[in-house]
Order: sequence, then C-alpha cells, then structure tokens
Amino acid sequence: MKTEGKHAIWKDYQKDIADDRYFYVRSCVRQNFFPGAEQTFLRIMRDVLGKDVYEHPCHTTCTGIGYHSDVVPFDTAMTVVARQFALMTESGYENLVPSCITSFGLYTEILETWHHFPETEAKVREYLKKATGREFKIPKNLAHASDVIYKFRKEIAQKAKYKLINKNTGEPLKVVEHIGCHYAKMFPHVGVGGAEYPYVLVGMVEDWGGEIVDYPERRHCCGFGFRQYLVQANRGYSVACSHKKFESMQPYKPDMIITNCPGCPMFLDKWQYTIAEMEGKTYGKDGHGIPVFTFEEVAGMVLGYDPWDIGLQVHQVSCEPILDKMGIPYDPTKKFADKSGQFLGAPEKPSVLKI
Amino acid sequence: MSYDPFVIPFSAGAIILFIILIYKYTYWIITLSKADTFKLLKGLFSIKFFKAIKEIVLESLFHRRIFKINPVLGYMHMSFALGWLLLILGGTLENKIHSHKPFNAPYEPIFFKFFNHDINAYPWANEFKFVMDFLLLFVLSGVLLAFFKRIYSRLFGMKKTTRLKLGDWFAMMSLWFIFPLRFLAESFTAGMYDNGGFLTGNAGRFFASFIPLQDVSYIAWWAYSIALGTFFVALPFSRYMHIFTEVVLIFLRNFGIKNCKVYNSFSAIEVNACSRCGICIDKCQLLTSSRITDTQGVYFLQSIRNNEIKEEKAFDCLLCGRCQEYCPVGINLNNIRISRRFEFATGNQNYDYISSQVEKTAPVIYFAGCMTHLTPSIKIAMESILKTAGIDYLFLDKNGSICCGRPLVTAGEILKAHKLIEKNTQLIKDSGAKTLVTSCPICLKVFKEDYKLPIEVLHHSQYLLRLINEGKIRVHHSKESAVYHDPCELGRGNKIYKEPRELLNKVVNLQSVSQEAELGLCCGNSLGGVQLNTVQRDLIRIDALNVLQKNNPNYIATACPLCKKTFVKSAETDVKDIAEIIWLSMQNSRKPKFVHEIKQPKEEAVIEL
Amino acid sequence: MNKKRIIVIGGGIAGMEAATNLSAMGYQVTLLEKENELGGHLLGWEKLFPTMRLGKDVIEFLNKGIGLTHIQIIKNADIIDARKNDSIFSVKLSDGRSFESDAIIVATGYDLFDARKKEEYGYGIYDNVITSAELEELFLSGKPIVNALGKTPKKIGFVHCVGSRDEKVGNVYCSKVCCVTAVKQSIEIKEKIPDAEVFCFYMDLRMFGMHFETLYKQAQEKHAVNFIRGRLSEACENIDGSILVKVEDTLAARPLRMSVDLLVLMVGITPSEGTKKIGAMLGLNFGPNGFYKCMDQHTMTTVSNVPGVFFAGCCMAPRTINNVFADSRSAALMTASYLENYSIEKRTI
Amino acid sequence: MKNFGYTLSEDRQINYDKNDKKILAYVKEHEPSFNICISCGTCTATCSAAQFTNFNIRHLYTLLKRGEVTTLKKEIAKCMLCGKCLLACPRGVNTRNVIIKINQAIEKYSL
Repeated sequence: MKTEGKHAIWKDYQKDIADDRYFYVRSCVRQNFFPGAEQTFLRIMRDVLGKDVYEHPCHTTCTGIGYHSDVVPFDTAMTVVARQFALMTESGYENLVPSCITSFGLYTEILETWHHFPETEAKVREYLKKATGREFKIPKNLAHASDVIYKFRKEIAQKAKYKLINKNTGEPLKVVEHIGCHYAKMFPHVGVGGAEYPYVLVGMVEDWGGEIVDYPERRHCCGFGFRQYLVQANRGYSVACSHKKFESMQPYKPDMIITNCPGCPMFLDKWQYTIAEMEGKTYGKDGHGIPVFTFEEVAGMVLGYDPWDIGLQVHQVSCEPILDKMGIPYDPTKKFADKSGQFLGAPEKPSVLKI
Repeated sequence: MSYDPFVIPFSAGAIILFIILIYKYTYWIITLSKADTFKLLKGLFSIKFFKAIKEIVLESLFHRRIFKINPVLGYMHMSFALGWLLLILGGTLENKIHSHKPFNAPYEPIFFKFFNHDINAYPWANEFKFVMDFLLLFVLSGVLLAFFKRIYSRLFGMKKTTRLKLGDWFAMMSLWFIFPLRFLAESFTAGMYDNGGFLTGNAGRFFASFIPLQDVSYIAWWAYSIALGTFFVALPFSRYMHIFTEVVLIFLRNFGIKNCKVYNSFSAIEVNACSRCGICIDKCQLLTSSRITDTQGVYFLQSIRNNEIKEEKAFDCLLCGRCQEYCPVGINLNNIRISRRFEFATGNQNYDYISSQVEKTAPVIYFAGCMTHLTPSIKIAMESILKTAGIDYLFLDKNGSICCGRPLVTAGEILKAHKLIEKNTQLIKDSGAKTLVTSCPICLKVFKEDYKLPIEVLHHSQYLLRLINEGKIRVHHSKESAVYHDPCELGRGNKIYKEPRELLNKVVNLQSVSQEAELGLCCGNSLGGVQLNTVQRDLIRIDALNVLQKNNPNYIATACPLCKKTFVKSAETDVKDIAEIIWLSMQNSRKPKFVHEIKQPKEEAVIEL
Repeated sequence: MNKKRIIVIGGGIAGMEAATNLSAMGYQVTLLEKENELGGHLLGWEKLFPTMRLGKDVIEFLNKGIGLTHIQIIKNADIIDARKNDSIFSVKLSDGRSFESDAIIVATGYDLFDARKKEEYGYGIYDNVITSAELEELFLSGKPIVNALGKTPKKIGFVHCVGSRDEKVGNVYCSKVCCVTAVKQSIEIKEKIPDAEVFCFYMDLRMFGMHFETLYKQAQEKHAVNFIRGRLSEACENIDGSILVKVEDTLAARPLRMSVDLLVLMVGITPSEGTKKIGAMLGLNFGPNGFYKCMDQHTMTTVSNVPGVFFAGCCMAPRTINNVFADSRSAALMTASYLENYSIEKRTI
Repeated sequence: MKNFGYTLSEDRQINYDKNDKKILAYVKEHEPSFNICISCGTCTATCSAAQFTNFNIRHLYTLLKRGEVTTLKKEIAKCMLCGKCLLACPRGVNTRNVIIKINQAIEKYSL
C-alpha cells in the first residue's frame, strides 16, 4: 500500500467547513443507540473549542429513514428538510451540521437536486410556504459533525490527555475506520478525501496517534441498509454484511473500529454479539469482540473524559480492554450506575462473547 | 506304444491348453444369461446345429468371407486352418492304419515320421506320403505369405496390418516355427532313412549331402515339439485364441444369441474370437481421414482382452459400422464399443419435464427428430408431401423434439436412454398410430432396435416410395444428376440401401460413387464419435465429400439431417435430403403443362451449354 | 527541388511516415518532436498485436524512410506558439528558434489514460496494480515478471476499458486497441509463466481486426486464458498484498470476488496534451471527446478546419498502427493537393 | 445457539478463490475444447431440453468455469445428449462431450 497515492487523492477532495456558528441537528436514532456521543460532541465544541453551536427545539426527523425505506416520497422529504432550513434561517444561522450521516446524505442530495433543478426548489418553497408559512435560505455551509471534528482534530490533539497508543508497548493502536455509506458514496466531492479513500476519520486517527488499517471490505456497508434491518425477514442479509466485514478485518487484528454514522457503530457492535450467538465466532482477542466507537466517543476518550460520561457502558463489546491499553482510568463500579451513583443493575452476560 | 522324451513339451503344452480352454469356455457358457442358456440348449437339438457346422467349415476352415474381401489373405488363413487340420486328420489316419489300433497317444500322429521309418509297412503308404507332404507344403506356403504380410502388408492390398503386442509376437513366432521345424525334422529323418514324399524325401536327400543328419535330426524333433508346446501354452493368451473361440461363437450365434449393448460373456466370446486379421483397420475412416491409428476394432478388442481400455478409445469411434460390415468373424463391434461406454455411464438423469400428452390421434406419426429441427427444409418438405398426399398424421415432435434416445445409447448411457424410450413409447401408443415415419436414421435405428413398438416403423425414404407406388403423390423425372450418400445408421444401421436409390431413380439420374452402400462413408459428424474434435471430424467430412463430388453431380442426395447439416458446411454441390428432392419434383409435376413445356427446353439448353 | 515547406508536429509513427512521404515528394519537411528520440509510444512497446512482431522492427522501418529522404529533424522541440499569417504558418519553440511553412501536419498523438482517476482500482495506492503500459515496459526490459512482493504472480487479472467507455471519467468512447492488447499481453504472460491463471475482465470483446479473433481463440485454446464478462467495481488489497477484485460475472448473473497477484489496468487512449495545446494555438476544431474534429468522418478524415493543416494518427481518435500508416499517407496526399492547388481536399458533401 | 428468527444469509457472491475447481479441471483435461467457449448461448437456444424446461447449458458452463457446482448435478441431469448444441456451436466446442465429462466428474468426485 502506497500512502502517498492516497494523499494525492485526498488533496483532490478538500471541502470548506465553517469554523464557527453551527446549527446542529441531532440524529433520530443515535440518542437511543449511543446517547453519550452527541452530548460529547457538544461538550467538545463548546467547552474545548469554544464554538457557538445552536440546537433548535422544533427540529424534527429529516425523514431519511422513511425515505430510504421507501415509505416517504422525495417531495415530502424535501419539504421536511426545507423546514429544517427555515428553522435555521429563523435562528440566524447559516452553517448546518447534522449529526447523522443519512441526514447529511439527504441534505446533500436535496441541495444537489435543487442546484440542477431550480424548478424543484421553487416547488418545495411553495409547498413549505403553503404548509407552514415558513421561508428559508439555502445553508451557506453544510458539514457533517465528523467534518467539524476533522477540522479541529489538531486542536483536540493538542489538548488530548491520552493518545491512541498502547501504553504498554508504545505502539500505535490499529484502528479500522468505517464511513457511513451516505457520507460520500453518492456525492464524492462532499466527503473529506472522497468516496473511495475517505480521509475524515483517517485524519483524526492519525493525529491522535493511532494507525489506520485498510482491509479489503473497508468500503462495504455495515448492513443496516434500512429495509434490510427493519424487516425481520431481511435481517439475515444485514448481519451477513457485518459478518463479511469482520471476516475481512480480523486478520489485521484491529484494536478498535471508529465510525461516523448512527447506524454503523450500532450494528457493528451488536451484530458481534449476534454472530457470536449464531456461529460461536468472535473477532477480538481471546473471545472478546472488536470495540466499536463513534468519532465523538474517541475524541472524548483522548480528551480524558470519564468513559461512563461518554456512554461507553452501553456498548455491547466491552470497552475496558481498550481503556486499559490507552491507560484511561475508570471506575468499574460506576459502569452501570446512574448520575447519583446508584447501581442500576448489570445487563445479562452473553453466552459466547466475552465482556 | 512309441515314446521318446522329446514329446513331453508338445504333450504338456496340449494338456495345459485344453485345461485352460475348458475352464474358459465353461465359465463363459455358465455365465450366459438365462434366456441365452435356453437358446443354447434349444439350439443344440435343432437344425441350427447343422447350420452352424456348415458355417464353421466355410468360415473357420475355408475362410470364405476373407476370401471374398481379399483372396490372398483368405488363402493365407485357409492354408493355416484347413491345412493344419488336414495334417492332423491325415496323420491320425495314417497312424491308425499303421498301428491297427483304434486308440493312440495324442503325440503319435504328430511325430509319426519319427517313430515309423518303414515306408511300406502299411497300406496306401505312398499315397499318404504324397498327401502329407502336399499338406505340409500347403501350410508352409501360408507361413511364407504371413511372413511377407508382416514385412510388407501392401502386398496383400492392405494399407495397414495389425500392430502386435509382445505376447502375440511370442505366439506368432512359435507358430511360424512349427511348420518349418516339422519340415526340417521330417526331411532330416527322411534323409537318414531315405524315405519321405516328394517334399521331405527330396529335401532329406539334399540335406544329407552336406549335414550330418544323425546329429541334427533329433534336435529338430525336439525343436518341433518345443515350438508346438510353446504355441499351445501361448495360444489362450494371444490372438490365436480365436481359432477355437470362433467355433464356439458360430454355434452360439446360430442358436440366436445376440450381442446386447451391455458387456456379458457372449461379448467376451466375441472379443476372443477376433483373429486380429486387421481387415477392419483399413476400413476405418478415423485412420484414413483423421490419422487416428489406435482405436480401430482390432485394437479396441485387444485392449479389452488386455484389460487396458482407455476412456478416449472407447469414446472416439464414430460407430459408423464400416468395420463390422467387413469383419470376417462377424463381431458386432459397435455394440461392444457401446457396452464399454456403458461402463463410464452415470446415473444422473431427470427427464420429468417431458410432457406425456399427445396432441391428437392419427393413423400415421411423423417424427422429425432433433437434427431435422436444425434442417427445417426437410421438415417443411415432409409436411408438404404428407399434406399433399392427404395423409392424416400427427407431427409428434412439432414443438421441439424429445430426443429418441439413440444419442444416449451411442454415448453408453443406456439406462438414461430407456427413460426416454419409455416416455416416447407411451406417446406413440397413445397416438393410436399404425405407422411411424421418421426423417432421421438415428431415430429409426433406436425405434427399430430398442423400442418394442407394436407398429410399423419406416424411414421417410421408404414411406415416400410407398406413397409414389400407391399413386398418392406424383413425381417427375428431371435431367438432373445426383449421387446418393448412404447415412451410416440408415445403411449399415438398418440395412436400407434399396429404397432411397429406387426413389431417387424416379426423379433424378442417380450416379454411382466409388464407395457406397455397405462401403458408404461416414459424414464425420456421427453422434457416436463423442470424443472427436472438430479437426478430426472435418477431415472425415472433406474426404467423404471428395468421393461424392468427384463427378460433379447436380445434387448430393442424402437421407439424414445430420449428414446434410454436416456436408453443407463445405460442400460445393447442393446437398439435399431425399424428401426435399421429392417435394421439388412434386411441385414441378403439379405445374400446368404449358409452363412445363416452356421450362423444359430452357433447362436442356443450359445443360447443353 | 520544390521550395514549398511543410512542418510536421509530432515524431511518432504518424509524423515520421507523413514526413517521409512528403519529403519523398520533394517538399522541404521539418519534423518537430518533443522528446529526444523519434518513435513516440511505440518505443515503449515490445511486441505488436496480432502478429507479435517486435515494435522496434516498425521503428526501424520508419527510420529507413527518414534515412531515404531529406527531413530536418528537430528534437526536444517545445512549441510555444503556432499560428497562421495569411497563407504562411509560423511555429516558435521555447529555445527561441522559429520555423515557417506553407502547410502543417499535426501528428500530436495520444496520452494514456491516467489510471489514478479510477480511484476504486487503487492504481498508485496498491502495490500490485499496474497499467498495461507498465507491463509492456516490463516485457521490453526482458526482466522476469514479478509483482511488488518479488514473487512470480500465479494469478493475473487484466481489466479492460480502464478510462474507456466510462462516463464517470468523462471518456465515453472505445479506445479500440485495449481489448486485443489485453489478449496479446495475456498470451505473453502465459508464455512466460505457463502455470499462471490469467483472467480478462471485459465488457465486450472488440476483436474487430482481421486476425484479432484468431488471437483471442489462441488465448483461449492454447493458453486457457479465462474471460469474465463484467466490469470491476473495485479492487482492494488483501493482507498478503494480493489484490481482491470485485466484479459481476454478468454471464453467471452473480457477483464474483477473486484475488489476483497482479492486476493490469488496460488504460485507454486520451487526447494528448500536445493535441490540446497545438489545437488551441492553430484554432483547430475539437470533437466531443477532445480529439480533433475532421472535415468529414468518412471522406475527409485527415483534413482540418484550417486550410493547410492536416491530421495524422491518434490525434483524431484511437487508432491501430496500420490505421496510422494509412492516415499518414492520406494526410501527405491531402497536403500535396493543398500545396499544388489540386483542391481535392476542398470537396464537400 | 440462540434463535433470532433469522440466520446469516448465504453470500450470493461467487468466491472464486475458495471454490472447488476439480470438476472444471477434469472437464478441461478430457475435453480441452471447453476452453474456447465464448458463452454466446447458441447451445441453449437450440437445446431440445430447453424447449420444455428451464435448462440453460450456457449458464451451467459459466457456473462450472467459476467453480459454482452446487446446482450442476441437478441441472445437467436434464440433458438428453441429442447433440444439437454440438452442431450449433459456432466455436467448435465439443459440447456433448463436455456434458458427458461433467457427469463423469460429478460421479468421480461424488458431488
């Protein structure tokens, strides 16, 4: 593998990312999957980087899940998205930062559509006006939350307490990156580094001391795929996709997987339990899984946040081995405690996967 | 009783030979199928027995068939078989007359001259002297011919003679030595005692002039005995096994036992009855056109006997049948080949998709066959003729063909073929037809041979001739010339040579070609030649076309869609099926007379030019 | 001697042959070549399809023509300006020299497609992904065929249509020569490494030339080269450095994955930088694919929109060598017609 | 092992590296003309069996070339060996013998 070849491609795929005054829109599902992630993002943005990040209480789903599950028509999706834009316009913000990759993809798709078909934009403006009386301005800058963290990766590195380095050996941690499909596969120019060799997570990992592992099925979907997961009859296909990725990455013995999408860490994490139960197979060391984190969680880890504040306890694959490797202290008794310190009860242990 | 140690090799050899022969024949006969055993027992006590005896005399002794094909070769075989038998019989008679005893040791007549020197001690001694010398000369002339045949087979009009295995060489050399050694031994003895006939006596006197016969004659008798003993021991393991096996075969065949397509003890008898005369070699187009030199009948049977059969040898033969047409022993080489292919057959089949519904019932079934679907002009011609003749017929394979099963048979897949045969038989029965007409000789072969159909099965050439003879269709004789190509499965396969020619003679000027009827050439695309590659097939086709096109006929007429399809690839002459030619002729006959008259001179003018 | 002067721009096959023909007719010919050697892309090619003749034999043939005539050859010529004033052309080089002529033959040839643009194939990133031109260089060098790991490759993949018939890289046309080049190179690979498995991933096999089909059949029959109909979606690197290719085997109607030790990208033909530069300087018309546009696709293939400027070779479209020879001689004839006022090059339909 | 109501879906992707190519090797060795097949489909178009059932000899050849042999045994059993494909093949592949060899190989390697 020639890294200089990748750098040459990364040079071609740079994008403008606003440096302050963000209108942050949350993901529908992340708050259930990994609720600490978005919280950590806001904490880093506000407390560490001192940025203005605004959230609007009236923000709704972008309908991306419905759209990709073929239950919401494109016209409806565009009108709902137009409303989000209107909320931003009304709040006086211009830089849209979605937390969700599918939202980011849908916003991009809609903006591209309007760019090429202005009559569609006019039509949607009319719909929105008729339905809600609102009007909107096109965002000046659209960047995914991971783009923003990527932009400030060096600042975070400067303030980092820990590095993605195995403190026992001094070796960088081997990190596998997984980019959400809707980030740049449809519109390569909106992704940092393009669609084939995205740089957005690679840049973070490199600057935070880790080593990126490229493996054959890197580009493959995690298997969420909306319809694939949502319909139980199709779930075998969903889990098979993750399975394929694990089989492909296992020979490289990765220490962790870093992702930038709501669904991917969920499925890459939980399917390891499912595959272990179905096939008896685990992919980490000694019966453990490969821990899967969102980029915000990893940023929180290097910044030295309490792992239980980041929400690492809700991961199926246990995070303790990686915390030990990085030398991050944690209190095992607090893992399943609430804010007041009261023990909530530990989840049932899986029969195959070691936690 | 006379005795000398030198008779031991002969006697031992003879005993070993007979033990082995009895073992082998007993084994084969008791392993015959029940039906065949019944035929054998029934045949033994019927007129068939005497027919068999007659055939044995004609074929095993006089070698009539070989004589017909190649007189020199026939003489050679006759001199060995008949000459030797008469020598034995003559010797026995001479010995009995001399000794006045009804029984004697088996070696006594063989070595009569060694033990008896008194030339006038018994009646007709001089006559015996002459006859025995004459017979010896007769056999020796055969040995001489055999020797020359080995060295230069073209002397016999044979391009190739059989290549031999080491064991065969051993047996052959010992056979060749027997009679020259007998000649030497008898001559030496005759020289010593100054007796002997015109051959041995004169030779003896000649040898006596410069050889100390006292010393060498005893050695010569030893050598003669050893040669005999060696030959006897080698016989069951060499091609000379045919000497006795052919006799057994003739009996069984006359009793009605036939070679089926599965290898059994009758097949084994056929295989052992091959004399490796090599007549089949020259007839094989794989040799003459495709330069394949190791698959001809004789080599194939040899490889079966030696248990060294190779898959490609089993599968490259065209099954054209030219070899068996000429086999002097009458071995069914095609079926033996198929029976060996059967050993490579697999059980994997699923023909459930074939429909079992017939479209309608009718007195006549037309079955075009798969290959006819590739040559639609034949199909159209046949349908047009049938309609014109007002025949109520069912076109059984109109909507795509169900295979007849013959291609599976030729590939050795006999069990699979029977699945199709069952299905098709049911369809044919359901149609209520009395006559089945097919355009494809390949189908015809299997319909007649393997289907047990209660109805008449005809090739379209036969049926069309009947329609003309019955006046149902009218044809017109044109000035055009045609040659007829005998399809293998129609000619040699079904012995239909006459009808196509009769039919063609009604519509065109039929010319003869150098190799036709029984000697007709295969087009090269026979489904039998499973393993042959395109080049090997092409070479056969080109040679066959050269023979057919030699005199520039207007048409090459054939009666098989596969032959037609094959020839069309590179023929410079129009290739037409008989049905097409008949249909064309019918169309011409139907035209109003004045059209005819205008057209007729014009055609002639073209021909004159 | 005829006083009329002609400048031929480009010293590849087309330029050399056109210059030879015109010089033989008695014109004063100046041949400008940007490199230090005449021969163009052919210099990097060992054997030529479909006959497996050596490329250097053709160069020798071309040089014989040059040797028979009186051509002013200017090597390392970096053209900074070319223009037409009235009926006289003037061409300036970066070293200050300038030339004048009565006619120009443009034979600026082609550039190979930059395989980096097909990012998903990983050229320039994965060690064992090379281009057809690089493989040809390897053949030419006579060195043993080894991959980046120094091992003799046992499985080799050829990817057809890299940069051709691909809207995503902006080249919608067929580069014409890559299919048969892949067949040729696969045969050469099999001759050098007989136990290797070779796979050609093709969309359509365009064996248009007289003996191309024979070569294709030879590749199948004699060398058991495998042809898989399907365009690669992506290539990845396995942990052992081999390349994992993903493709749909369209004839099996199933996606297929396979590891190869060496992946050869059959890079297509694109308009050269020189073609773009000279065309802009002289005001020549370009077709939709960036090659020069001739006056008529059937009848005037070597005639440009500027009177006195004629085309030869791959500056017009992807060409085989025999086509280029025909072009060059045609361009020479059209130039002569222009200079002698026969006007046959002015016909229109 | 838990029952989730679904299992790992089988991969539709042909995994060429892992597939077993014994049968292919056997066919190629005994009928080398198999190499020159160009998957044109003439054989399937003329096939007698294909008139009655979804038997696709071209497709089976393609699957065999990739070592995908699971359906081979079931499907190849439908062939009646009539030989039309042999006459139709524009390339001169000995198609009929290929089928015989496939059947033999299936038997030999007890697929």
